[in-house]
Amino acid sequence: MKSVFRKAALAGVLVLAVALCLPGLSRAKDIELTMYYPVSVGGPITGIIDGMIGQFQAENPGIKVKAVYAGNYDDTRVKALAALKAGEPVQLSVLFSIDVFDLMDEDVVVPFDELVASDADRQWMQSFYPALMQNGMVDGKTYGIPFQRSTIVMYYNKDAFREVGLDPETPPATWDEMVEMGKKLTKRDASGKVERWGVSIPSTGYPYWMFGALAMQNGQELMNDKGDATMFDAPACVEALQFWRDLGAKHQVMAEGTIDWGTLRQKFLEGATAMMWHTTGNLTPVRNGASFEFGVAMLPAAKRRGSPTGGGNFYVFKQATPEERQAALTFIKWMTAPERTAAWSMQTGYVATRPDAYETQTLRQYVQEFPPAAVARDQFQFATAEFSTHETARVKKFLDDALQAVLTGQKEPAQALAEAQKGAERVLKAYR
Amino acid sequence: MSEPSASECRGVGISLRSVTKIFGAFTAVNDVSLDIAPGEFLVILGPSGCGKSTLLRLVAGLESVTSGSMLMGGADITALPPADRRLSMVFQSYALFPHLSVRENIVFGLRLRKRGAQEVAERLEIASRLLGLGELLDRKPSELSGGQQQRVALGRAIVSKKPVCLMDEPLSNLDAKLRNSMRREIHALQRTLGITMIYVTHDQVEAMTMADRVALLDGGRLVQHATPAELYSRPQTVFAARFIGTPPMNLVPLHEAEGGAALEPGGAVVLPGVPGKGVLLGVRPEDIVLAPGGLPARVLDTEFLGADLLARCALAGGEVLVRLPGKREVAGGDGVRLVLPPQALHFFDAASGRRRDDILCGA
Amino acid sequence: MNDRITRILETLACWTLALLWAGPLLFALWAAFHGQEYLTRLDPTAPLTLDNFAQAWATAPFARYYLNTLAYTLCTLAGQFVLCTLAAYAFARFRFPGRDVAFMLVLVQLMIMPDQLIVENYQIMSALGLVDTIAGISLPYVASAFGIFLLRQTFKQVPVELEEAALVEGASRLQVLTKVYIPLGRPTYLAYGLVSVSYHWNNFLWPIVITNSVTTRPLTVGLAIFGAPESGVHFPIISAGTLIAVAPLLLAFLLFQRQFVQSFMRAGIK
Amino acid sequence: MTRISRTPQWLYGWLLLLPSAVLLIAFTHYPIVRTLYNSFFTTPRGRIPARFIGLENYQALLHDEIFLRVLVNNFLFALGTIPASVGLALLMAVWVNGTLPGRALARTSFFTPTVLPMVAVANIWLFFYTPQVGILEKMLAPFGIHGVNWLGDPSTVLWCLAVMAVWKEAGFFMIFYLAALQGVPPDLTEAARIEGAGRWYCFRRITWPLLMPTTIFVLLNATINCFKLVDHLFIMTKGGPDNASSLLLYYIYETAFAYWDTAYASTLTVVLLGLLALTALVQFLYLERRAHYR
Repeated sequence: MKSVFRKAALAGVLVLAVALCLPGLSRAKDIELTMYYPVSVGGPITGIIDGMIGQFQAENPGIKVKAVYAGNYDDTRVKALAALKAGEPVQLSVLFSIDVFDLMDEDVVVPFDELVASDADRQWMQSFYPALMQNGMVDGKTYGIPFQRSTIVMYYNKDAFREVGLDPETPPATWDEMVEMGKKLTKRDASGKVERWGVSIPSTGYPYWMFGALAMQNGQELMNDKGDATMFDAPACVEALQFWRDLGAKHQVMAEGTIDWGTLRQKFLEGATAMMWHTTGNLTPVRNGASFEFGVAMLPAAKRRGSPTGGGNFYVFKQATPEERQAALTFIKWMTAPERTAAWSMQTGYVATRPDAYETQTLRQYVQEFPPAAVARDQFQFATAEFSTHETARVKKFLDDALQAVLTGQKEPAQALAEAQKGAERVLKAYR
Repeated sequence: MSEPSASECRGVGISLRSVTKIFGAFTAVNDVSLDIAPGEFLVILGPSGCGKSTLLRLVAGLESVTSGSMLMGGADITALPPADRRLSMVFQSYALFPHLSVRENIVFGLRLRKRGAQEVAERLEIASRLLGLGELLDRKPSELSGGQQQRVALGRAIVSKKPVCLMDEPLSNLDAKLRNSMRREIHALQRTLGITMIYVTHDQVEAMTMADRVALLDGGRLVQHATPAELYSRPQTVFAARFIGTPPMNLVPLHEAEGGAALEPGGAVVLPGVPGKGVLLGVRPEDIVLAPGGLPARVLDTEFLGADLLARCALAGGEVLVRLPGKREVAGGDGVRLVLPPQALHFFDAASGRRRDDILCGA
Repeated sequence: MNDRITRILETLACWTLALLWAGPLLFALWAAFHGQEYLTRLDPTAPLTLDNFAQAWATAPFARYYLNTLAYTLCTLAGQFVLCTLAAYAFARFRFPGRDVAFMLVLVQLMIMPDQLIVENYQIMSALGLVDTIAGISLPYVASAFGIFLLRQTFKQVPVELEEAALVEGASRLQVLTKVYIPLGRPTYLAYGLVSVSYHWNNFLWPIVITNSVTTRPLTVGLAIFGAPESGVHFPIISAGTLIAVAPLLLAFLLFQRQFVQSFMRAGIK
Repeated sequence: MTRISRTPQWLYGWLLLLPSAVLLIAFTHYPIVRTLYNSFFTTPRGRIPARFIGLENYQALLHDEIFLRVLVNNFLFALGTIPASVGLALLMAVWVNGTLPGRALARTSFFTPTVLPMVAVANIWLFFYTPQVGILEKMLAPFGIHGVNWLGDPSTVLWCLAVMAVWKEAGFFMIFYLAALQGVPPDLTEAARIEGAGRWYCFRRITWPLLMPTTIFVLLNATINCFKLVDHLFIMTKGGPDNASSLLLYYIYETAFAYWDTAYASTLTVVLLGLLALTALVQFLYLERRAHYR
C-alpha cells in the first residue's frame, strides 16, 4: 500500500512535468497562421471552417492555418486581445465587426489598405456589400473584411397567421401593422394565460443590436462614424424605445420584462410566439427545427426600413511579420471568394457578403428553392452599421442597461436614455 | 405525569418478568427475571458484553423490550416512555451538557418540568450541600475534574427526587483512589435517600462492597441473583466462581477412582466418597492451608502481595494458586503439603457448569 | 399516537424535499433521453433516444475537454499532495523562526482564493507565458492552504514517539515522512483528494479566464460555451451535453457515496 | 542524531516550506499587494502607460451606480440564500441522521447537487425559468400563476438565482451538520429524555446549542460562497436585466475582461477582499471567544 502511494505521487509529479512542457512544441518551417474564430464550440460551423481550411491548405502548400474557436464574440475578443498582449503568435482573427475601435485603440490591427498591392486586390476590397463594410472602415481605411455576417430579420409562423385569418404571405411591413397583427396573433386561454405572443424581440444578449434596428427604422443612427459620439437621447431614439416597451406594456402583444436571446428560438419553435426578431444566423436551425411552415421577412418600418448588420469580420494583426501578413491576406481572399461565400451562406444561414455570390449557380438555385435565404440580402439596401464606438463593450453596456431598465418598467425611456448618453459621453470624450 | 412529593421519593420495588431484548440476530438480554425490593441497592455485574448495560437501558426505557414485562411499584411500565418511569440515571460518560453550567445541568429536569423557582433553589441547595458542589455551580463541565463531573451527574440524579436511580458504570472513568471514596459516597447517599438503586458495573469490588444484592449476568442470562456474601460463598456456576474473587477460585477437574475422586487419572483417592466423573473441584486460594499431612505439591513461583503471599503450586493433576497470609517463607522449588478443608470445597458439574450441592466431601 | 402521525408527516416532508432536490437532475435525464417534442410532456411511453447525446458529442469536442479536465485536475492534485505534505510536515513538526507568521500567511488563502484574484493572476500568468496552458490553470491552486491546514492537523495527531522511534531506527527525516506520516495520513489524503477533485472538476471562473482554446479548456468552460450558442439553445442537446460533462463525477459519487460524504465531513470538521 | 544536529531545524523547516511558499506568494500574496497598488493608477491602454491618480478610482466607486447595485445585489443574494440554505441543511441533516425510512436515498438526493458544477446546474435551471415553455410555468399554471418572466424581471431574477443557489448548496452544508450531529453523544439526548424532554425541547436546549460552532462555521462558509458564486451568471443572465442579478465578482470579471479596465477592476477587487477580510475577522473574533469554554 505504501508503494502504491509513492508510485501515485511519482506519477503525479511526472504528469505535472509533462503538462508544464505541453505548450510551445516545435514549429515547422511553413508559415503558420493562428486565427481566433468566434463560434461557441465545434458543431456545424467548426466543421465547415475546418473543412475550408483543409481545402485551402491543400491548394496553398506552405501556409498552415490553425483556427482557435474561443466562444462567442465577446469571449473571442477577450481571448484574442489577451493572446496578443501576452505576445502569443496570432496573425489574424474573425472578430466582432464592432470591435474595430477597440482593436485600433489597443493598436493591434493593420488596415487592409496597407496589405493590398495589386489592383485586383483593391477591386476585391470593393466587392462586398457597402452596408457590410461600414463597420470595418474608420477614417477611410478598411480594417475589417466581412465574413460571418448577419442581420436581423423577422421569422414568422405562417400556420399561426392562417389560424387567425391573416395572409401568411403578407407579413407586417410597418410598426402599426406589426402591432395590429400581433394583437390578432396573441392567443390567450380562458384564464387569461398567454399561450402565444404576437411578437418577440429579444432583449438579453444583444439588446443594443435590436434597438439599433428600431432606432434606424425611426430614422436615427445611434453613433457617428468616428465612434466617439452617441445619440442615445435623440427624440427618435426615445420614441423607438417607447414603442419597444409599448409592445408589451401597452399593446400587450409581447411579453413584459426582458426576453431571453438564447431561449427565444425554442419558444418560436414551440409556437409560443408567432413572430420573432432574430439573427439570420438562425435560419438553418429554425429550418431544421420547425414543425410548421415559417416565413422570413424584412423588419417592419416606422419612418423607413432598417436593420443593423452584425457578425464578424476578418482582421489582420500588426504583430504578424510581412510574410505572415501576405499569407493571411491570401487566406482571407480565398475564404471570401464568391463560390465559397455562397457555399458558406447555404451551409450556415449567414448572409453572403458580396453580390456576386448571389449570382453563382448554386446560391441562385438555393434561393429559388428557399426564398427566405434572400431576405437578408434584400434588406441590405436598408442596412446600417452595427453599434460600435471606442470602448464599445462599456458604452454598449450603458445602452443595454438602459434598454433593460425600460423594458422591465424600472425607468422611463427619456430618463434611461439620457443617463446612458451621459455615461457614454464620460467614456467617449477622451477619444475626441 | 405526576411528580412525587418529597415523601414519595423513598424507593419503590421493581420486577422484571422474562425480559428479553434481541438486536437483529443477537440476543443481548435473554429471559431475565428479577425482583428488586424498595430501597434496595442492586448491582448488575458481569463482564463486558454480557448485556448488563442493555438491561439497564431497558429499565430506563431507552430501549424497548422484545418480550417480557417490567413493573415498578406494582404498575406495569413496559410501554412507558423514559420520562414517565419515575427514575433518574447517571451515565458512564456523565452526559453533562457541555454548553450549560453546573447549576443548569443539575436543575435541567426541574426546569423542564417547570418547577417553581423556590423549589428549584431548595433542591439545588440540598444537592450541592450533599455533594459539596457549592463552589462549582457557575462553571462549565469542561472546567471540572473527573470527580467533580461525577458529582454533578449525581447531583442531577438527586435533585429529581425520583424513587429509582440507575447508574451505568459511573466510576469507570475515575482513578483508583477517587473510585474508592466515590464508592463509599454513593453508597451512603443511597442509604440516606432511601431510593432504589440499580447499578451496573464490571468491577466485582464495587459489586461486593455496595450491593445489597448482586445480579450476575453472563451472555445475556441471569447467572445468579444473591447477596454478595452468598455469591462469594456459594457460587452457583463455574462462571460465577471464576468471576468473583481475586485471584479467582481454583478449579481442578476430578477423576473417577476407587471409592472417591482422584486428581489425576488412575491417581490416588484424595476425596473419598466424592464421585469423580464429570466433576470439577473448586477451592478458593485463601481456603487452602499449608500443613503437614496434606497433598504433596511443589511451589513453582511466588508473588508477594504485601499482607499475603501468592504461591503457584504444582499438584498432581494440575496447578493451584494458594494465598498464604502473614510471613510464610516459601520460595520456588520448595516442596509443600496442601490441605483442602472439606467445608471449603465446591463442586460443579463439568458439563453444565452448575453447582452440585448434592456432593459433600468426607460424608 | 401523536408520535406516529408526526413521524408519518415528517417522512412525507422528507420525501417531498428529496424529490424536489432530485427533480432538476431527473428532468435533465428526461430531456436528454427524449426528443424535443417531449421536453415538457412527461409521457412515460415516450420513446427513448440517444440522438441528443450523439449530437452533443459531435457538436463539441467533449473528449478533448475530458482530457483537459483530467490533466488539470490530476496535475493540481498531484502538486497539492506533494507540496502540502512538505509544508504541513514543516508546520507540524519543526520549530523555525517565523513559523507562526508563515502559517498565518498561508491561512490567508483559505479566505482569498485565486478565484477572487483573477485580474492580477491573469496578468502574472501572461507574464509567465502560461496563459492557455494546463499549468496555467493549475498553478495557483497547487499550494493549497486548505491542504496544508488539513494535513498539518493530521500530522500533529501522529504521536511524536512514532517519529522518534523511526529516527532511532535510522530513518532520515524524509523517510520518516514517507514511512510514518504519509501512511498514517491516508484517510486525510483520501478526503482531501476527493474534495479537491470535486472542486477542480467543477471550477469555472479561473479556467474561463485563463483558457482560450479547445486544447486547454476544461469541461465546465466547454459546457458554458456549448450551452450558450449565438443562435439559441436546444434544450435536449444541452441536457445531454450537461450530463456528458457531469457524468464521471456524478457516477463516482453515486458509486462511492459513503466515501464522498465521509470525506467532505472529515474535511469540513477540521 | 548527529545528522539532525548537522542540518539545523530551522533550515529544514524552511526548505520543506519553500515550494508552497513560492507558489502562495506568487499567486496569492503578491496579487493581493498588486491589486491594492494598481487601484491607485489608471489602466494602461495601447501606448498610454498607467498614471498615478491616488484615490480617484475609489471616488469613482461611490458614483458608480452599477457598483452600488451589485453590492446591494450581493447583500440581497446573501439574505436570500444563507438563512434558507443553512436552515434547510439543518433540517435535512436531522432527517437523514434519524430513522426515517428511505433516508439513505434522501441523503443521496440532497447531496447530489453539491457534486455538480454550477455551470451544469445553470444549464438545467435555465429551462425551468424560461417563460411560457419552461417547467416552472407548466408547474405553476394550475395554481393560476403564469406569464411570469422569471429571469427577465428585475424583481424576480435575483430570487430565482437564489433559489437555485439554495438548491445547490443546502446539501453541502447538510454534511457539516450531519457530522456535527453524529458527534453529539447519544447520552446527552438520552439523559434529557429521562428527564422528560420532548424532541423539540431536546433540539432547542441541547442539540441546537451544541451545533452552534457548526452553525457559525457554515454561516461563514455560506457568506464567503455568496461572494464567490458567479458561475451561473455566465449562463443565465449575464448579470441582467439592467444589472438586476449581477454580483460583485461578476462585475469585476466584466470590468477586467470585457472593458479591459484593469485598474478599476483592481479597485473593485479591493472591495471584495475587504469584505472577505471582514468575514475572516468575524470568524477569528468568534473563535477567540469560544476558546475559553472548550
